[in-house]
Amino acid sequence: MQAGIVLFPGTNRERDMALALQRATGRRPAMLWHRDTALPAGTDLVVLPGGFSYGDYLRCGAMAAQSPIMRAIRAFADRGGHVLGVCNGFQMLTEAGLLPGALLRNATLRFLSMDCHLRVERADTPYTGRFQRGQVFRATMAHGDGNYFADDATLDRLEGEGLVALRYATPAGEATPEANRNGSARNIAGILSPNLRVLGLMPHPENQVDPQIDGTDGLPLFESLAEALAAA
Amino acid sequence: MKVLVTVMPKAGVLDPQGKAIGHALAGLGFEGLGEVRAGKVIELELAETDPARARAAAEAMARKLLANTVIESFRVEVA
Amino acid sequence: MKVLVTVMPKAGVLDPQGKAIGHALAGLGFEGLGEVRAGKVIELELAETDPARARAAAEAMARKLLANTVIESFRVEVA
Amino acid sequence: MPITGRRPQRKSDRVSIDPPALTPSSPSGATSGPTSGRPVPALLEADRARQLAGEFGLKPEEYERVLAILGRTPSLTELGIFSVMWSEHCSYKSSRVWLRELPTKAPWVIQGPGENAGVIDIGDGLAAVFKMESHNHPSFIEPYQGAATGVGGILRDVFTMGARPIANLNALRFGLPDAPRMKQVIDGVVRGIGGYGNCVGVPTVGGEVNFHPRYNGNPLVNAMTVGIARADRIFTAAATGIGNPVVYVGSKTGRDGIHGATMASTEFSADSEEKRPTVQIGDPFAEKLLIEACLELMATDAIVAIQDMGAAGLTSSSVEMAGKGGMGIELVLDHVPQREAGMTAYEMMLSESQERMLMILKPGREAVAEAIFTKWELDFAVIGHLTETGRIVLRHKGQLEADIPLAPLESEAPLYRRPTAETPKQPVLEAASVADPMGIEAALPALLSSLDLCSRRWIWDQYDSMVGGQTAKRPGAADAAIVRVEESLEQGGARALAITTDCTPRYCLADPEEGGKQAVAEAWRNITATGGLPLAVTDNMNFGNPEKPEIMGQFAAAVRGMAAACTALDFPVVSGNVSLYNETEGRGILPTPAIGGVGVLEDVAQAVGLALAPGLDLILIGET
Ligand SMILES: Nc1ncnc2c1ncn2[C@@H]1O[C@H](COP(=O)(O)OP(=O)(O)O)[C@@H](O)[C@H]1O
Repeated sequence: MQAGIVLFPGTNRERDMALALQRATGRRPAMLWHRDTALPAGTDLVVLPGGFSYGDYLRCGAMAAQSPIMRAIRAFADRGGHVLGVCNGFQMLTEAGLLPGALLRNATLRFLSMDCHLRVERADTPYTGRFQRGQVFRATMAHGDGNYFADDATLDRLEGEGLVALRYATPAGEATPEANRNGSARNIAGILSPNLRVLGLMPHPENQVDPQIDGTDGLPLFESLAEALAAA
Repeated sequence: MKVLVTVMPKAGVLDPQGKAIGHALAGLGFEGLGEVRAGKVIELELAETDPARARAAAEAMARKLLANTVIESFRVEVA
Repeated sequence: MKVLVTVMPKAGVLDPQGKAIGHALAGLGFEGLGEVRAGKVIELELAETDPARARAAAEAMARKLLANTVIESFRVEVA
Repeated sequence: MPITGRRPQRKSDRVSIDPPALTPSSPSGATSGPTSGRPVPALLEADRARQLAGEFGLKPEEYERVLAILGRTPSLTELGIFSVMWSEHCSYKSSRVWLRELPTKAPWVIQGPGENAGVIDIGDGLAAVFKMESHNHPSFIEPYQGAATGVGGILRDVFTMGARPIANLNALRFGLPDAPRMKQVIDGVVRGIGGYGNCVGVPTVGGEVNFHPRYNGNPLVNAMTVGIARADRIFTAAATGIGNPVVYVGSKTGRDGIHGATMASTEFSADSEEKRPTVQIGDPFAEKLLIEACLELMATDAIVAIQDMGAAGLTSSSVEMAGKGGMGIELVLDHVPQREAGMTAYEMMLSESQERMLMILKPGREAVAEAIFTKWELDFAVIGHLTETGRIVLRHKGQLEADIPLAPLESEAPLYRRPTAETPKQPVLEAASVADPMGIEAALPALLSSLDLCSRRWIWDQYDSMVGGQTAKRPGAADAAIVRVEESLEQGGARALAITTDCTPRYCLADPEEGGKQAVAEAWRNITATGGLPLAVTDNMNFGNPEKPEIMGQFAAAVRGMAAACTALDFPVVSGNVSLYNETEGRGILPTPAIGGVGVLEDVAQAVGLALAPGLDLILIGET
């Protein structure tokens, strides 16, 4: 698998993401620059990592979504490429129109830095193959604007087409309001594109990939990708 | 010339900030308060001197970047 | 009645958000752009029907909560 | 940033103490013209200069020294430079004689006090670079921005030295939540620390909070940053090389915080509301770009010296860099990137705009450096060069604005051994002689729910403690935060730092010497308890008005206690900060010598946390 992590001004979780990908694939991902107009030949995964691109000014991810490289990423996605957007990267994907909806200010109006639990809604995607459907894993969230919003028609379509990848849940797997700290519509933590190759999610599975640091709960997501893309 | 772009959450879109402000104002004892909505305003200084063209430019900026029409609506005023 | 409170960074006070927006708009190819300032607008629905009293109430709210007068200035418009 | 200044930069501290030992070379009072035939800037009128000197915080005898050094009346810009450099904040004039008592050496100390931050060897060819700094007064005036810019300032102190910041901590003291404005202050400070640290992507991994009515009008916001550099790639501030370009990078200069530095050294009073417009606004986005750009440039060999622009930005950075290198410096202020039209030389030299750095480059490396800063969308400007004159010379719009000899600006800086009055010793009570007031069953919940002991989760839930992917023990998980060193991982190791901040102000009030000892010992214990080897500390001395003998007595005793503990524990002080005049309406805060401790673990897997696993034995060590 050949992954590229895109650096925008203000990106700050690129090193976390590189460590996670390296751990899962044994290979160091390439670092790409927001002004690049093309992806390196052979790229099969583009990652939009977390951070505060452009300071999160105006709207999170809005300015990054207009970067030169986003054009190349859109074309890559149209060709069936895999794109993973985490936190600020998820915000960019919605701002760029690659995923529907938007991420509003957390309902608490505060930055939320804490563990959450995610329920895997389907296991037959490139990102979740190593999980079981309904499995719950722990992840860290760290965001001020993670409150997923879409109109009801869009939400119904997402649900109907099985494009909700992850939901905030209790450790026992119940998608309760208490488990949904940022106030996301229908507890949605991550959604997929119709071809299941673009995933956007708010929490940071890349922070749980190392037993010495904070456990390996998030590692299966990256291992799933490595497996899916090795097979591809 | 100066142009103001005001960006508000669309009707039907959750506005947690507006709600919190309303709550806080009521807590401070302000009465007779209905709905409170919180939005953004962006003040642009444009070299353009023709009001119609300045408005058109600001509208293009709003559509392209300043507002996210999934969740927000905007209006432009030429000062 | 509806009252708008617009809160802007005071003149001379650094506006990192406005700066970043200006930068991004220029990067998108918009030309003839001078200074960009970013502020907030709060739309209040008041039970008050007298414009002068509505304005006075909104001004009190702005001073008390809506604006941080250390770094921001505000203006009130009765719609 | 630093509203309380940096460590003394002196090579040797001469003690000349008040009254000044200097004889003015010109009669004071009368306007004196140039004495040496050098061109002179537009001078202030004599009476006006004296009056302004007072308004800028210079004592009459200090102003006499200014006249003696210049041999004439100063220009406005010159007076501004003297008042800033000789403020408590920048000159440490009240604290310096005491701080010398602290032990600062150990075989693992690479850089002790005197630079932007302290540096210790942590093995594997790596160094930890760290410092703590206060932003107390600004955080009371505008809590969010005050705290945020405090974090920004301490980050710059650390990456200035070539280190990538890997952890932030803080030490906070608030008044009682019901005191006027205090909830707003608590909320704003916590948001501000998070807002800045989260955005720059440096995890906030620990800290401490106390509440006491003596902080009602003067909360304390002390921020600490720890960074990692290669031990053989530490950057310092001493400027060398006649003719070398002086380069300004970062954000533009505005009229932010004009005279904030001198303001911080003046006791707070009811009119502090009026001083509000001096508040600076932080731009963590610009700081993040600055970190990346500086580290990228530091990986080349273009830089001779570098210093961040803190309080009194351009003044203190240019004066200190040239002074440390024994050079002269000449700046053309027209080249300074400016945010606002019509700024004067005085305003530019005293501006506290944030996210700016000053560098000396090797000749011919301007283009390399400019390309990096342009890539990161930051301002870059050559604003002057080094000279052999030993003077700072400023020009603006074709006019000479200042011409000051640097050596006396430093060597004649005021230094006070202020009178001290010791805190009377409290009687030692026999534990058995104190009756149990409520019984253990009632006492336990009362203690656990008290402000000083209850959970701090509300605070740390707003701080990103995981960004970087190296935080092995986050807030609440261990007695000290544990952060693995990524550079060690890259070398196949798993070295980690144990980091903590500690102080118990009520102990320091009762007995400042024992309180000083205790703060150091607690930091040492917290590191030890995680399995770390304690290596060195930074400190932040927060005290009241030093002109009061009982306050100066607290200060001297706390230093004595800290020195004793640091010596006994082989735990040297490598950096620190002093914040005095923490009073409101004449009433001082509790003496608060906050300690930031750093230790090392050879393997992060050894780290011990607080969580107890079933089946383990509990063992109590030490006398109860
Ligand atoms: N201001 C703060 N910011 C971040 N973490 C904090 C802060 N205050 C306290 N903490 C964290 O809360 C936990 C408990 O704090 P404290 O009661 O001071 O611990 P201790 O007494 O063990 O040093 C520690 O992990 C500490 O790092």
